[in-house]
Amino acid sequence: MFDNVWLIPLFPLIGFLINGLLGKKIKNETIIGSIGALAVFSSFIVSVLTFIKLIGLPSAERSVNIKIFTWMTAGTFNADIAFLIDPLSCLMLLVVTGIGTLIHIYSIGYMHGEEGFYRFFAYLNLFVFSMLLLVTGNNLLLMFVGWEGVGLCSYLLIGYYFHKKSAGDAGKKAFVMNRVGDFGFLLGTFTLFWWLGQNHGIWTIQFTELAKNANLFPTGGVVTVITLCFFLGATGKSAQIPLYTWLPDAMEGPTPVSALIHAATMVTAGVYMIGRMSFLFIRSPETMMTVAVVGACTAFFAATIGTAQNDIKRVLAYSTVSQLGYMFIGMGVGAFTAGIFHLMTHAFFKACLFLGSGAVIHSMHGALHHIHSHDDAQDMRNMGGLKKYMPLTYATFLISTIAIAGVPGFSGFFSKDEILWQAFSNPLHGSVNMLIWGLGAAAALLTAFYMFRLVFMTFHGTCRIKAGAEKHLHESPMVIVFPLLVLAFLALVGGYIGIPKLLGDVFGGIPNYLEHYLEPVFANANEYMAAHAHHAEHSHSLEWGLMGLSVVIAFVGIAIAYTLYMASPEIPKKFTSAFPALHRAVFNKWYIDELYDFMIVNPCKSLGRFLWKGFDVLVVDGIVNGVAHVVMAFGGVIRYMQTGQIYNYAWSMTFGVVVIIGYYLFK
Amino acid sequence: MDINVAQLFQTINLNVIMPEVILSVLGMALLLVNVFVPSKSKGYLAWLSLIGIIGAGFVAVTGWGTTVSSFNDSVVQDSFSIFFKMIFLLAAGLAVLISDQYMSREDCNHGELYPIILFTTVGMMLMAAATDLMTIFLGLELMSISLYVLAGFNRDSIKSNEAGMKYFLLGAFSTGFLLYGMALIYGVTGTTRIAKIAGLVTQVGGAGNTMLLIGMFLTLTGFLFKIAAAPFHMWTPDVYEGAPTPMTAFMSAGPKAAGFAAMLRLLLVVFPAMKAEWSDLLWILAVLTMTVGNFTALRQDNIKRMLAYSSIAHAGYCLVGFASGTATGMSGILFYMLSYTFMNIGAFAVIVLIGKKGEPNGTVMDYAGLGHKRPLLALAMTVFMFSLAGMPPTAGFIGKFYLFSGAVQAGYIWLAIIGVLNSAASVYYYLRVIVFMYFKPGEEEFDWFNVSAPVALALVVSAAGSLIPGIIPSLLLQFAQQAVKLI
Amino acid sequence: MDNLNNYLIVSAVLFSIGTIGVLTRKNAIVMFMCIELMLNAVNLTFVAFSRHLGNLDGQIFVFFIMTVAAAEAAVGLAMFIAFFNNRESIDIDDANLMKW
Amino acid sequence: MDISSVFFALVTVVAIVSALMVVTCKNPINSALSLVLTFFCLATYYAMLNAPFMAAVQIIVYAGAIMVLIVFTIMLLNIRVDANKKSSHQVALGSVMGIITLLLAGLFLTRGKVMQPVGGITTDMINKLGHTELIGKVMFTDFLLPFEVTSILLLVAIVGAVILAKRKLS
Amino acid sequence: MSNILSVMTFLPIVGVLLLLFIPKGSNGALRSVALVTTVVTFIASLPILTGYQTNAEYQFVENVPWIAAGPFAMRYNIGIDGISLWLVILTTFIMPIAVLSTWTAVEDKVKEYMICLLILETAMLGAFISLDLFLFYIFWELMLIPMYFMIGIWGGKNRLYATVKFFIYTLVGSLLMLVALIYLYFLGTKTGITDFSLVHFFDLKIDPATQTWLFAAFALAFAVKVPMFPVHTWLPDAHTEAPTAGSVILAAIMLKMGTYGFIRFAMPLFPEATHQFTPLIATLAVIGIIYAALVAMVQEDVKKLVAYSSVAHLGFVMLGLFALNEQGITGALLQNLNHGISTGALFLIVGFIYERRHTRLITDFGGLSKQMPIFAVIFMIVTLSSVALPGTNGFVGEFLILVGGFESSLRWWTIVASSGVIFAAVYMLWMFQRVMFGELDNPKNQALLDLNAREIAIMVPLLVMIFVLGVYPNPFIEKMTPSIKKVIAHTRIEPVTTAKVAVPAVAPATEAAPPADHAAPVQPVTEPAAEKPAAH
Repeated sequence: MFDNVWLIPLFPLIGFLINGLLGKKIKNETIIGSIGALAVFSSFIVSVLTFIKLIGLPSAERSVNIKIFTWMTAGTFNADIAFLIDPLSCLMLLVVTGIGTLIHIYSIGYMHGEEGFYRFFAYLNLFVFSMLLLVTGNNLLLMFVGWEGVGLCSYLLIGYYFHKKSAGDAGKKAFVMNRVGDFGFLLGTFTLFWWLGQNHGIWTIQFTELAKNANLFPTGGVVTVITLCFFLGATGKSAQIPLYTWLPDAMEGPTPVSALIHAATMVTAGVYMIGRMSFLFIRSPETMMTVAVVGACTAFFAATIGTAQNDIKRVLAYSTVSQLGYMFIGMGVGAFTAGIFHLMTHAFFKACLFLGSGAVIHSMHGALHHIHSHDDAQDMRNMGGLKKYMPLTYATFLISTIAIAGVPGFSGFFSKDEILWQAFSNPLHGSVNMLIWGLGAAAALLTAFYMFRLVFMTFHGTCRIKAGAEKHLHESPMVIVFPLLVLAFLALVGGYIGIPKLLGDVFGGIPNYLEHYLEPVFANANEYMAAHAHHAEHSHSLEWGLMGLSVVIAFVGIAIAYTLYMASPEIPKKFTSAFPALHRAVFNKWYIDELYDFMIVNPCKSLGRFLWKGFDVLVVDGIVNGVAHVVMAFGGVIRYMQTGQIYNYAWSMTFGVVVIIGYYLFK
Repeated sequence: MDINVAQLFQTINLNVIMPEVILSVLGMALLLVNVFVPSKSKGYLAWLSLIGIIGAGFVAVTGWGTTVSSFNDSVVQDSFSIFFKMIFLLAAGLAVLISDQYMSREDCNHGELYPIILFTTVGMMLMAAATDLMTIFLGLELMSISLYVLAGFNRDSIKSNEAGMKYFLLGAFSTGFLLYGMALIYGVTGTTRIAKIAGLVTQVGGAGNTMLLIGMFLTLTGFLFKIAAAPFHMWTPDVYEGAPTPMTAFMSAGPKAAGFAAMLRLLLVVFPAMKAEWSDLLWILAVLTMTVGNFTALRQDNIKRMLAYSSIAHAGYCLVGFASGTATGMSGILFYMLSYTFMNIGAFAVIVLIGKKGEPNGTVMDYAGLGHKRPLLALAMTVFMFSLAGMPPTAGFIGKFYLFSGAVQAGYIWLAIIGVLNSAASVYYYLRVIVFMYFKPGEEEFDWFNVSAPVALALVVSAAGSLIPGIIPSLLLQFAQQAVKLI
Repeated sequence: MDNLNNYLIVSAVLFSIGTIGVLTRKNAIVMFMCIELMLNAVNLTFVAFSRHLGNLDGQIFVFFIMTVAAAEAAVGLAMFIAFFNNRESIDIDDANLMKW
Repeated sequence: MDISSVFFALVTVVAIVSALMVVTCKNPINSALSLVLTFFCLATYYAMLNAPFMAAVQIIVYAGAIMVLIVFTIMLLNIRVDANKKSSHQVALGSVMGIITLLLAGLFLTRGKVMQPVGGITTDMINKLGHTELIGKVMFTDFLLPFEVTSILLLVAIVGAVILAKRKLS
Repeated sequence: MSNILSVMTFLPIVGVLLLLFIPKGSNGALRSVALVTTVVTFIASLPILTGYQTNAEYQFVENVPWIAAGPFAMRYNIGIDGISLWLVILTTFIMPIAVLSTWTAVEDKVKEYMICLLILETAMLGAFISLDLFLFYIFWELMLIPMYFMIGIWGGKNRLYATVKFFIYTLVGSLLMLVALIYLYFLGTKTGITDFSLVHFFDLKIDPATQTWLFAAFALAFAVKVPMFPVHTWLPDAHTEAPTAGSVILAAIMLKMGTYGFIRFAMPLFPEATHQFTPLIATLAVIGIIYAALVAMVQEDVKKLVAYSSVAHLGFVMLGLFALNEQGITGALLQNLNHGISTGALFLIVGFIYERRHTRLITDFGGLSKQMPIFAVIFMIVTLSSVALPGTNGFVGEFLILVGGFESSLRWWTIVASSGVIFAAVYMLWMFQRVMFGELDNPKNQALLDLNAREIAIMVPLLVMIFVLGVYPNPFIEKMTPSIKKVIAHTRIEPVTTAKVAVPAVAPATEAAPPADHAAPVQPVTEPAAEKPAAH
């Protein structure tokens, strides 16, 4: 039935192999790019077909395992190379391959003329392959393969400009931080596998099997341990506190990478994973609260940093971290659908934003290059007034910004508002709900502010680019603009598949398609929640009120941005000079990187150095060599017993005789 | 009380001592030949001796498996003595082969050397075959006096003089203790025939008879001196260093084996009842001997001296097997002494070749670069060193395996452990030779020395003897087992 | 038995004196003489035992010991002469080229 | 205390004193002469022990041959006194060791149990048949092999002495 | 061919004999003969792979008397099972690569070098196929000698210290094992064992106190070879000084001797002691993992870094072995192979740049990716395999080890060990970054040539194996499984503990029987958790 599913990851893999092995020989960028894009597009086609097939099934049967071959089996442990097709994975397939295709196309234009063009496409294909494994793997281990695979590709692509030290550092940082998360993921897997097998004789890591047996798990206890471990994995991959610092640094990679990996797909893997494991997460209130609170804090915290950054991509990066925080709020409050919904809409508008910023940077770079200026092409302080040079880019960028700001009617509004509402009204966390909601709302305000600050600084106002360069600014070619248009369109309308019931009722009973669609995936979690959590009834008016508040917040944010960066641009400077320490702290990302260096990295290095020079060489080897020295010294001493004098020798003999005889006489 | 001559001659079976007779007669003949043949080169004497030695070997082997005594039970021909005779003959043969080149170089190429070597061998053979304290004593003295001469043979060399003098004085001193011991044994039992003594030991009170016990130990010290066990070992380094190298080689292999032969016979045949006592003593002496030998050898630069200390250590290994008192350990001694003869004389053969007149270049450092300039010679030396160190697949390993197995079998686990640890320490100084041969460049222009045919033959035989029994030791081990079983 | 013991004690005393001589003297010839003294002590033991046991083996042994002593004397004294030829001394302190 | 005991004591005193003089005399010649005296005492003992042949051999071989050889060597090498100073610790250590040896010897000698007479050789027999003959019979029956070995031993000694003591031919 | 194992094992010796007849100077011929010999050996080992029946029996067994004297009987008893099969193949597979790796690096004394390599191969193969304890010991010791020469003659600056240390360090351990071996044999003779054949000793009931000592002696010998913390210090020195082929063989095969020794000898022979020592060994293994990683992180010499990474990797293997369940042991054995391939490859890589630049200091490099793209790709893949990225071989082994460890009594150890995955990433990637990324600022590096055809040819088989083992390890696992099950069965403590027997033993035998029967149902409680039967 789904016999062809294996084709989905296969195409990108083939693309990777062709480009990776032969790319250097092919040389022709068009061919390389086409191969790359085509590979992903083929996957997209198959994904669409799969999707159509899937929704053709009755909703209860929409979960299909397709085994390819047995990967490894040892004792009770068994893992297959097998795929799981269900609504969630199918949705992710569409997002990944769809956006992936667009970004591949975009990259053909964007990466034009770069050294190692083939390498870029090979990596990108490899990434798509890994991501597809991640979302379709039917067991934890295969998911982990994808999980690490995307981390690897992220590492490779961040370090794409490997001759820059900062790029290499950023790549390594990303990989290591991800590894910390992976550690959690592994431990979670082990505990889950062991606990279920040990206590119920069910040795499995397959999602459907686990879900089927979800009721065997207790509430809290071991489940908390398991889910917290998994959540640690999620924080690494999805850049949540405390493992978020790699994501802003990851902007060292080419912009399409930021769009695809660090905005649309990879970073959402953590959210996806929690969605996958929702039946387990819901059984641990502690973990759910942790997820929600961490998400909320991250959302707010990253947003504060985003307000003070001047690098266009960094702003977007912090925005991504912040938006991922929203998704985690959604997951943490049991609004799994809402979380996934935000994942999807965010993929649309954030990809669009990144690609748009890429177009801007591309253009800026070209212009600056023309006048041989070494100004930073990504610094917003060098931009301004670009809308007249790049109207299409501006339009798409604006649409996406409005979407992320949460202006009603755009996709971001629906998903974000749903999350905030659920955060407020969910039955899980009691009074903590207010905190979560409060942080979420504050983050929404900041989001609207810094995103519009970005738009205003970049596209509006006067052009601050170095004199002479402005005439070289121009709109990007169609290959770049086309994906922007598609994504902007999606950012505009993507929200309508998940209209909240409240609004849907108003507009004549439009159903929440997404919720229906994902229903079987989260059925177990929802049932459990319904059974175990006390549902407080909230009036419609409260919901309306909060929705209105969100809208107000969005507009207030925009208004502040307009005030500060359009109407009276001198205020930020005044503000900066009024609170220099605060600004410096925010500008320097609250010194979190430095803190990590101080607390973890440097001690580790010192410890390593101490263990090497101090312990390994001095103590361990010292003992070994010490024994040798003692033996040698002993030999050096006893050789002097050999005096060369006969009477000494005779004496020694007599002594021997006397001792022997004496011993036996007096024994 | 008249002597019945016919009856007397019935007790004499010359076949039993035929190898000794052959060598003695040959020795005397060679003395004459040496006088009457006016040849400057004495190489022909070496070949003649070798023929005699081989002949004696063939004669000796024929008696394998039988036990025949002669001369009123004062000497016996059994597998045990034959095995040891083979070791002595081998040592003598190899020593004879490597002597000519050395002696010619050192300008002391006296033809008397070969007869004396042969007489020494006769002495050793008598020690192994004797079943009477008096015969043992005379065999021992024949061997010792010849060895004093051999040690001081290079009379123009101060070192050789000194070696001879030290060996002589200390040897004679130890003889005093040996004789006192024998006197006590005689006094308690009234006979010198060991078979008779053996029968009387329990009758006179066994270990409870202090005089007998002390007599045994005093006798033992005499043999311990010969095998260079601590604390009776101190002559060894000086004598080995000073004596002419081929004689050192001979001395390190033959008399040690002879000492063990006599000790084995004495303790196993006469004093099995006192095993608890002597086994304890040998336990301690084994540890002491191995440790002193190995640890001191670690700090030696002079290769002869280093090998002297190593030979002390090897005596210690053998004592490990001895202390165990098991057939495994005892047969290990036999096997080990045989392989030790091969590997140690082999090593000394290399030293003979490398040395210059007066041996100014006797240190390990002088072997630098040998591996590249004379690869085959260095390879042979490597085999000897690894065999001495007890690395598989050499004979040295199998020998040590049996010795330590004996200790383990008897429950002396700690002894075995101390033994192997010592053996590990010893690896350092054997490896040091290899380090210099292969890993260090030779400093000066290398002198091309010739390798004379007899030395080459000795090297080949030694190398084969160090290696082959390591790979297929079965036959030799079985011989050793039989030999031990029969006493 | 008394009789035997007397002889044995005398021989032990002589043996010990010989030992002391070997351990304390430095002249090689004197040392050798002390060794001879030790051997003689042993001889006395042998003869005393022989007499006590009514068995002549011990006396035969003494006979051989004497022979050996003579042989040793010949070789030993020759050795001393050779040493003296090279070192102009018979003092064992001078036999110290090789040590350690 | 019979006369033989007195005589025994007398000889013993002489033997021990002369033995001590061997050890203590500075001049090797004096030592040698003291040793000769000791040998005579021993010969006396042998005679007292009914071993006249041994007494004779003791005089002839030891006092006659060996001591002459030693004295000859001393004269040849013209050695007078110990050239080097005696180190006192050597003397002390040596003496202590010797005395301990003596004490131990006393212990084991008195503790030991000796076989009761086993042989048929009695004083009467010796007196009747003659010591020499008895010795000869035993030596050429039971101890023929050692006797033959001594011949080689002496040969080696001769050859060895010649080799060692010969001056360099050149 | 029934004696295919012998043929394979001694083929290199035939090569040695051939080499002896080739004149010294003709390096080309010498190298070719050595290469052909190793390749032929590899080909000769393939029938073993194809003819191997997946069951727990020893196969291709040859069993002829060898030594018989006194109480001992040693037999030339060889054969393979699932545990040794892949190690044998790994050995024959790595050797041609090792020969090729120093094709140009060793110009001096080529003949001796190749002879050393070939003797080493025989010794290693012999050790893996020996089913006679004594024979094993002979081969085990024999390995030291050629390696000693390889490091000593063709090694780096500090080679003397390194090689003597290597030799004596390993010797001390193995000599104590020899004593234990002898003791074990004499224990066996009391129950009628008449030769050193391994199988006899599995059924030997040794009292736990004795087992403790015997195990300790065996374990010391093997732990030195593994090497486990804290007896690992010879390894960095030996690796740093050894020539490339030496390092490759050392890492890829010789270290495996240690872990092989544990699973083949120490564990099944002394089950009680194994259980008793499990916490200690697991602790040392885990310390090794973390400790070596931390130390590796700050190394300045690439080769030393890789050497320390070996210590960490082998720590995982030890942890897996002592999980004492199928997953753990499977993972450990797989990790053995993986480490052989990955770390072997890493040493080859270090060899490549050392040959070009004659330095191994990380600071001397930087930005090599630009100059040597092919090298960069290969290095990257191998690095990732070493950090156990899924899809590469390293992951499968490490994961199974951790799963096994987690299921066993070593849960907490496993949790700590899991953090090793983080450290591995840190030190390997940091090193990779410093060597390969960044500006190509050192002028000496700007003239570097990329890998040549020979070097690529060396690496390709290893790269293929990295992915094959990573993606489709099941065929490898399947061949091992029956033997692993057998080992676990041997390692399992008998249900009736000796203490329980001791008490009723005083009573008449008829009364003693019921308690023994009653004891059986109690057994699962004392049994490690992992041994519960699987539900499906």
